[in-house]
Amino acid sequence: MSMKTEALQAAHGAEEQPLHHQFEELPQQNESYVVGMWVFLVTEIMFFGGMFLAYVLYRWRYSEAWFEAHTKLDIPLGTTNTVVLLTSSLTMALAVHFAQLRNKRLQLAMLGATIGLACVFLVIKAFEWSAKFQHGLVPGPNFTWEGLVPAPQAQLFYSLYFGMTGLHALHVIIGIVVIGVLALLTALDHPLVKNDFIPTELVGLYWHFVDIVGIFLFPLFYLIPK
Amino acid sequence: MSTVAPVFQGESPQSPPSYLKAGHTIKSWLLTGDHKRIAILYLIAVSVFFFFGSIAASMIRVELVSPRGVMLENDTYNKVFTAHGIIMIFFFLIPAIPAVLGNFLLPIMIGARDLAFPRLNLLSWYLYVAGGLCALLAMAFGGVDTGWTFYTPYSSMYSNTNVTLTIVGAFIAGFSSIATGINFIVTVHKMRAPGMTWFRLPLMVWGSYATSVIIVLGTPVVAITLLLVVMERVFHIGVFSPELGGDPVLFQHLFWFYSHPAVYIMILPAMGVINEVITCFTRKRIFGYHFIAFSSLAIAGLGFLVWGHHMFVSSQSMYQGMVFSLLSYLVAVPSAIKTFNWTATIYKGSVRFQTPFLYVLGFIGLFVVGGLTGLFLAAMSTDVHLTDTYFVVAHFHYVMVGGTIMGFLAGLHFWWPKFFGKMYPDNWGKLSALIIFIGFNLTFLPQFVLGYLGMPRRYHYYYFAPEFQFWHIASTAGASILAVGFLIPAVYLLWSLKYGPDAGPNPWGAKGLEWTIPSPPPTTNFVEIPVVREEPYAYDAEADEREERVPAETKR
Amino acid sequence: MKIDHSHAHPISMYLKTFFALLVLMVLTVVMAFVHVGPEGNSVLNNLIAMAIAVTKAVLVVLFFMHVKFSTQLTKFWAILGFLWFLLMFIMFADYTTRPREYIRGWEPAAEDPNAPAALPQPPAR
Amino acid sequence: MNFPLMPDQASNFARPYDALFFALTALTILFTVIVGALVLYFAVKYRKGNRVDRSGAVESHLGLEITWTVIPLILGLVMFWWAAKLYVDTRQPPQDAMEIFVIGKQWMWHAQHANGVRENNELHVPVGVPVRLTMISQDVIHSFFVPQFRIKQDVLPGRYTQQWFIATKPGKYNLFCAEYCGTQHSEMGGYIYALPPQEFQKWLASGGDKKRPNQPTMADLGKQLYDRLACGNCHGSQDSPRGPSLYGLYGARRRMTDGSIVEATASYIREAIKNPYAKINEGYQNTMPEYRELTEEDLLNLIAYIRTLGTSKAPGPVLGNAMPAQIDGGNR
Repeated sequence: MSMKTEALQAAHGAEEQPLHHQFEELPQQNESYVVGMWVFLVTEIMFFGGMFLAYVLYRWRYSEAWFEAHTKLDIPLGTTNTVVLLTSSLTMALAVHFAQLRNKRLQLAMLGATIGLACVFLVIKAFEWSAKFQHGLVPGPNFTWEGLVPAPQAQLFYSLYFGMTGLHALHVIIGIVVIGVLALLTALDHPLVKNDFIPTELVGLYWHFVDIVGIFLFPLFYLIPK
Repeated sequence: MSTVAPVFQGESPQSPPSYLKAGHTIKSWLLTGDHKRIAILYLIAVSVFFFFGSIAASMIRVELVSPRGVMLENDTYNKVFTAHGIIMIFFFLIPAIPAVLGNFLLPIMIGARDLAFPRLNLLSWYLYVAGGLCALLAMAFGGVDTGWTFYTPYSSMYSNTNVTLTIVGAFIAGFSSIATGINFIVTVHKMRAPGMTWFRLPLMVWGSYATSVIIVLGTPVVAITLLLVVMERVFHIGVFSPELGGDPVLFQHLFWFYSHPAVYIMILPAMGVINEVITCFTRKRIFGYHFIAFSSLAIAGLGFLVWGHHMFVSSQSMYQGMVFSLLSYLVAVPSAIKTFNWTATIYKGSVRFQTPFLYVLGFIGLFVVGGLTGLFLAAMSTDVHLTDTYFVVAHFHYVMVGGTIMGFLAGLHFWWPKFFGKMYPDNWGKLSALIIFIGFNLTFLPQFVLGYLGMPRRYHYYYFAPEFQFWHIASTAGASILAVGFLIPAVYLLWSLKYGPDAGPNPWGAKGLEWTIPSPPPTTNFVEIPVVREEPYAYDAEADEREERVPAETKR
Repeated sequence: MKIDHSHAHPISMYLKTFFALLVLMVLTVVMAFVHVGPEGNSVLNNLIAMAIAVTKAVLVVLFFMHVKFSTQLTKFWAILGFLWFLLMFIMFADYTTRPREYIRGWEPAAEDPNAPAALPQPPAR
Repeated sequence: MNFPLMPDQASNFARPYDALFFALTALTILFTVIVGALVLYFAVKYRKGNRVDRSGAVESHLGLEITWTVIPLILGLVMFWWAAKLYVDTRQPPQDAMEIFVIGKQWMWHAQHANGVRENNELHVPVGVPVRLTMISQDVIHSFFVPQFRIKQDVLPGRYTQQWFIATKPGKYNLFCAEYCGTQHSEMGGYIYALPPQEFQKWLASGGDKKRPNQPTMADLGKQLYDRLACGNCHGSQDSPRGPSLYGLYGARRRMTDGSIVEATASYIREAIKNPYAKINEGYQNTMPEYRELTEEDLLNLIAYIRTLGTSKAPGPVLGNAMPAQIDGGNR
């Protein structure tokens, strides 16, 4: 515990992972960051949780309307998008893997692939959304609904659809920015990330969380059984 | 807690400079990662917000002297009480103790050099200021009139005021407290000094930890709820308005899922402060350490299961109401445990009547009343009559002002010499504690009667029932005494910064790691990380008395 | 823990996880079109869809997010959020019991033999 | 200026309520005095320098901890039980209660008696007779609060809530809106007049304060509206291909297209008029237009009229106070 930063670095040379001033040793530092990220993800779960709760309530109340409304969603596009997201999760996990191995070239390649897949996800999402705009399925004064079920209930479905997938897409956009910054810093050998795989691991945790949200959104919106 | 670390007696030449002297530029403050400097930044910010909130409170009290109002219009009055609620709750009570006292002391108390994430800590302050500015801007340019509860559909479909901007402010401030919460949780888990086991932690750390858990689990829910209100307001897509197919009561469920635990966010840290102060000024070990520690966690957990007692007349189902009422009675038990343990702590102590201890006495008295009147509101049928009346107003002011603010002032007076190395005049401190206690009771006791008589809250006029006037006048008179009581500490504390005598590292003869280092502490807190070998609160009243040693009590 | 290599896991682990996720992905889409359980009742289908989603999430958490190999503390916080979210469902105690609240007497008072005679009778026609 | 200490006890709930209130008050004072006295006594007795026996202080005592855990717990449970019992009473109106309809809107209370007498910001009720208020809001959430009756109930948009009471003492009492509802929230109030039954009868027969006797009853107004909107074109005395008959509808159980059984309560009928697609009777198409422009007052009148068209023979327990769409969808 009393080992000082300098002593540690001297013992292991410049290759050693940097120790930040508030910590005493590396395992403590690494676990602190990981636990901190997980606590943040707990807040994210509760954040999405409020919306999931509203979703469950209204789906239970208006189950028929929910089924009718969901038939207007594009299942192939939704499936494709979820697979894209899963794949990006894999590339992100591999980016962390190569960060741990200090293979900067492959790490950057995997981060790039993740960003690329995330962009593909957003493009597909944009296609889906614009179709909804064209069909007047955007909640609000211009919402048009021709169907057996009441318009307000269908509108509620689309409110939650846009709210939840929108919030998810926002997280994807934030993820792209964060991964981009991480890749840039890695490429520049910035001291914040040099010889330290923890930043990549933390960004990875965030990205996998976004993936998990996607995993739940997909069956809840696209695959509603009769 | 004594340690093997060297105990400094004042600033010796070889000890590093204090955190206050580690840089004098504004930049060195605004870009600092030092938890102590951030705590001071927070202290300044929350004081400003407390000032604004108090102005609003005074306007409310003046207005209610007459059944037909004195000076404000309907709308203005509504905006003023909304401003009072939002500023005091989101920008004073929630951050006051954790972000000021907790930020400064938590790392030192557990023997760490800083919080786990200093940059996140600084970010949280900027988020807080940004959120506060949004809310202030909204209030300055047009105001907001929904009440701090933002009930739908009024807030989402009917109010014509700056609801959106205010909500954005509260939303940002929410992330500020989340950042603080994450920081505290990780710090307590990972940064404790060797030998600092969980059951050697000062109870204030337990309180802050429990608070952080509530913040992390609850705040995101209110954030998303307020976001949904904004969506409904701005895009007319929503889930709460009956016109759009939603259920307005869902908002109340989601809102109180956070906002009831938020009450414990405000009170738990204050209870933590009380433990530290009461042991020092009675020279006693805390009575029932484990019970106090676990009651904090019990409050944090159970606090999430009782939100429905805010909704007994909201048309939620009778059965759900019963469950919530029962659980609300359960959550009263941990608070009772704490109170009785504090009482037992004083028994056979060596009591010193100094300013912080007077605030503690005030805290216990007011908190007991506040807590017990909570039973009226947890009981389903009495709540029917009392909810949304001045009884509720009086109840939560007893808990929030009588609890949190008394705790905050007790802590501020206790650690002020540690913060700045200067002592304030103790007699002025005692006087202000007395004035605040008297003024507070005069202000809020009449409001219990008013509530029982049926005076609804958030009422501008009461000419329908002019018989309420006597109690309103009494309350306003008390409020003016209370205002004086709050002004006195502001004056002498600021005075002491320049003219106060040096306090030395341990003016109270207190135990705990923060008293083993110089006042004000150096930037890295400890020259070497201490090793803790003793139980917490290793006071010995008997020995203290026997030696008749006057503890390093500064004479001024 | 001195050297970063000790953190690394074989790439095959990630690939296997990914493959399992894809299989579950296909399964959930297929199951959405196969009706299970009694006619007019979609409870089983919903349960299956959610069970698959939870399995996928657990796989991601355990392997992609390394929780399987992490400390107790990390595991605790990883689990807490998902559990606490379930607490919110207490509010369904309200929604499910609202219709159960028994309210006597929606019949017109005219048909009620107990109605006080002195009271105005709602118009009977 | 006077110093009132408690509101009048003017309803059947007031006395049992006050008994509980004073029990809690006594408990509060008792514990405050115990804790306060102990704290002050200890603090003064063991003040620094006072030569008293300080030996044998312990830092924990399981027996004490259990004592002060269990005693508050038991007291709390007793209070919970007492309060819950009382609360259940306030939520269950007796069968023979007289009905009055209340509409809250920014910023006034509007009351309708069954015989058509209407009042604004005032409500006349007979003494000694159970009265049930069926309440709804036209805009935001309000709350119907009569301190002297010890009753309060939120009034929501889109959904009926109810409150009942028996006034026990003739007099004039306060009516407040207790849920913040906007600019003139504090002026959204008025008075409740409790009159002896005969006087009330006379008041009602003479057409209320406006002295307009023999004005159309709620059901009359409902009939006028029914005719004006030509509801009878589809909903005649017999089921037609376009719509089911409304005769005998009130309180009947009907099967919907989705297979659920729905009980035709006021809430259901209101929903069926405003938003007919929400539930469709089995065997019918959703050809009915949405009558969204109808005010809550219109809706109450229509419901009052439909009630006069007869009720089913065996109404059975009616489920109420649920959310509009699934109200009475009951048996999920």
